[in-house]
Amino acid sequence: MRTTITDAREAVAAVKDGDTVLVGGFGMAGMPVELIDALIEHGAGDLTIVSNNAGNGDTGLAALLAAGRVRKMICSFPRQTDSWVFDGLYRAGKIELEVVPQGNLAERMRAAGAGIGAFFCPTGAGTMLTEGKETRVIDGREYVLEYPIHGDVALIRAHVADRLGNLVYRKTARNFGPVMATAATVTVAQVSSIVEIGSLDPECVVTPSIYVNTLVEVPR
Amino acid sequence: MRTTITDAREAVAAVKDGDTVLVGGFGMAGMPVELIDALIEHGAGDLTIVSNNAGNGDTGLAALLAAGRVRKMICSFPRQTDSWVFDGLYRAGKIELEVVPQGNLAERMRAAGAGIGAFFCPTGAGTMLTEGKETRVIDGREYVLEYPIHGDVALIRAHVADRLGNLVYRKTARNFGPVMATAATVTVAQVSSIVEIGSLDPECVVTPSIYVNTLVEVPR
Amino acid sequence: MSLDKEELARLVAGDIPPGAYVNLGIGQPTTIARFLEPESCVVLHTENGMLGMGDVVPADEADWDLTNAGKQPVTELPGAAYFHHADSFAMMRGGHLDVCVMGAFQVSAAGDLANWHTGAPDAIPAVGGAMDLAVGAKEVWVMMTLFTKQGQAKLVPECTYPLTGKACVTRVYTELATFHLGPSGVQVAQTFGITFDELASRLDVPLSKV
Amino acid sequence: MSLDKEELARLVAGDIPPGAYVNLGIGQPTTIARFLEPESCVVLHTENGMLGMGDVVPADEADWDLTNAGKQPVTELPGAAYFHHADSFAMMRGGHLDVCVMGAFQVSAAGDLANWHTGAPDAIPAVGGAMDLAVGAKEVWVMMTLFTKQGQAKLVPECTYPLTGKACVTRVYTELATFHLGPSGVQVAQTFGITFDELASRLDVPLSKV
Repeated sequence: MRTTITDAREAVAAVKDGDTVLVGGFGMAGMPVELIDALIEHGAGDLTIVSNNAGNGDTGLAALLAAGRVRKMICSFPRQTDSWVFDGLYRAGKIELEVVPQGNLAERMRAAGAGIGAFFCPTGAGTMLTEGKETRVIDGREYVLEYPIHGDVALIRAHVADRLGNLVYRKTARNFGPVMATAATVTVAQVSSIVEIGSLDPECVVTPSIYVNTLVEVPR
Repeated sequence: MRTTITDAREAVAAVKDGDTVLVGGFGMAGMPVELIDALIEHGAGDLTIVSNNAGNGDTGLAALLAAGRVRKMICSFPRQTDSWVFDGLYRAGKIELEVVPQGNLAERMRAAGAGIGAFFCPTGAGTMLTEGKETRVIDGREYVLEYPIHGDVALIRAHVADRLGNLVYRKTARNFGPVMATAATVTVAQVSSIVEIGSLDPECVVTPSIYVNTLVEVPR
Repeated sequence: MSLDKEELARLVAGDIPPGAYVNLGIGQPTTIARFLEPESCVVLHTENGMLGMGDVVPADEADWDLTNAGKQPVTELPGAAYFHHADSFAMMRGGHLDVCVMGAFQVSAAGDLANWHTGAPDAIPAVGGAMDLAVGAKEVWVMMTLFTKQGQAKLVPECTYPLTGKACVTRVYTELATFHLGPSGVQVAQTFGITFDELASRLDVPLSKV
Repeated sequence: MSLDKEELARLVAGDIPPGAYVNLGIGQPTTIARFLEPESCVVLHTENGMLGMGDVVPADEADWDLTNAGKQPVTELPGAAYFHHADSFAMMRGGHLDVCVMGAFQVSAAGDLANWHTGAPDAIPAVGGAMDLAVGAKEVWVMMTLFTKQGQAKLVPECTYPLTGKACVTRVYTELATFHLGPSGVQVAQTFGITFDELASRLDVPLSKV
């Protein structure tokens, strides 16, 4: 359905208490900082956050964690030199953590967006991260059955959108954005600029408008 | 490893008797006609061909079939108004046919390229095309377990390549090319032109050079 | 009066919500595109890898790198996007299309769809993207004649032809009536030149009014 | 003389085949890039979505939309390509990378790799892309010191740290020796300032010469 163009505050109103929220970015590249700030202000809590990292410094995702809004983190790499907010909550037993290999994190969201019910993946076979999961040997190789990760809302950052909702990204800031856009019921994209329909090259659109519900322009 | 630039004849020498060959194109859009012609001349036989259709008219894939080189077709839509070559072989019992829903054809090749061992897919559940396959109900929905389709060689057509092997496509001629390129041991791409490294926009490359072994320039 | 093909296509077009992402099947459903108002901002998907597909064009204006799922030459509209087959079918299977409209041999009261194979022993099976659309789109609408040329109903208690998908059809548009399928069974939404009772007498399926 | 870090990085760089597609892990393996000859046409992959990655640049030249897997700012080389995370890890998992080089806590004689978790009960687990690389790349090379600061061997009969991947490592590069792992067991390819016998006496793993 038609993509809405609005401000960050209105855009994140789609998030409800208890939701699973997919948050784009790899470190700061592609991190939708202004959307996260709006989410903090919005006040929704008891959230499950799916993101590669678990917050850096005291802003963005770290601030959301510090505000006590997050019940569980699903991520590949929570521990960083500047992840003191997460570290503190985790050691205090105030947050749940599911560590997922980075590629499985991406592929499980891809599965959610692509209507795949589950998939056999070799990553992590025989390691403690897949303990208790169903395994199967296929053609002599061990695979682990992995399930989709759906989001209620995805908050991502892209580079340019057209008014229809088509997105292009910039360099490695692309990272999780295109996958998360497919995996959530509602996708909110923060972009540096919104251009007229017809301004983007159809050969170069990375996220087609069908995946984007809401656009928020945040000039950079 | 480094991409080779050569002619069609030398490029298809990678195909051996008994190989599985992935052939790009949806109808004529994206069909690597000159590579198929070279394959006919090359003479490899007992082939399994994976392609959306089973040949049109008397040229291209139809000519390969007519030459008796194909043991089995794996495709989604063999029957067309101009598929008389395939029709004749099939009715004469001279060719095997595996009909695969179009999306499963694409996803099974994607799985091969992406290192996925198998996946649960809802398409075709409860129909005769999935009879005998393993099924599972996940979250109340019926899924069928589908396995990857690997190719020994992929023959695809793209629009422009750089000398490193990065590819861009043109409009709906993109179709199966990018997926097949990932799913074969050797990928041969026929392109309209080959440009210097650095001439393609890195944001718009569809098939990165890592997937392309051989380039053949066929101006159109 | 029963509807002619153009009236039926116009009716379906009018029921597609503004801004919807829609896949129109090969054959008669393709003609629906002609009756979509540009201001409705409906975006057409074609499973061979495109959103924002425009009209079918004559062969002398054709760009053969730009075709629809029926391999007819088409145009590209502003705001279009191209993608490969795995991404295109991920889009379908993942439930992102609002509506798809397909033809059918049979639709059952439970919404089972049969539209890919007559079951004839000498028929060469060919399915294309029909099964992917059947499981994928949020709404699967069927556009068909209500009876075969031999007078047999195509809205049936159970499909006798091989299935394309189970319990997937939500609406059936025919020249004589439109039907909504769902938890309340088969409901007649509109009739054209036939009464509800007459319709009920000619179909072997329990009907109710919407 | 044992090798210093720079000599070791240079050694690994020299062993990478021309034209190879390579992922260099976070930390010490990243430094290998500096010793790759441009005419070797080695193409670097970074799992956050890029092929054709160039050098690490100082913060004052940084484009923070262009970083490596260690989140350091880097450059883009001619012939680069960007892709999203699912495509990037499909590329890794699907066996398309020729070589990846990673650091390690331990490598077992069977090629098991432990490099993500010390197993300490209070450690916060964080794996990133290590497990995906371990199962994905055609060749997994490890670059590490052969002994811990406490003098314990890191090439071991069985890993005691939690595994990253099983039977995946094919080569181990250390300051004292390089090893090839495979069906013939652990073979010593080169030694640096240590004899084969001395090496064998300090490791609890059966060794042979290449």
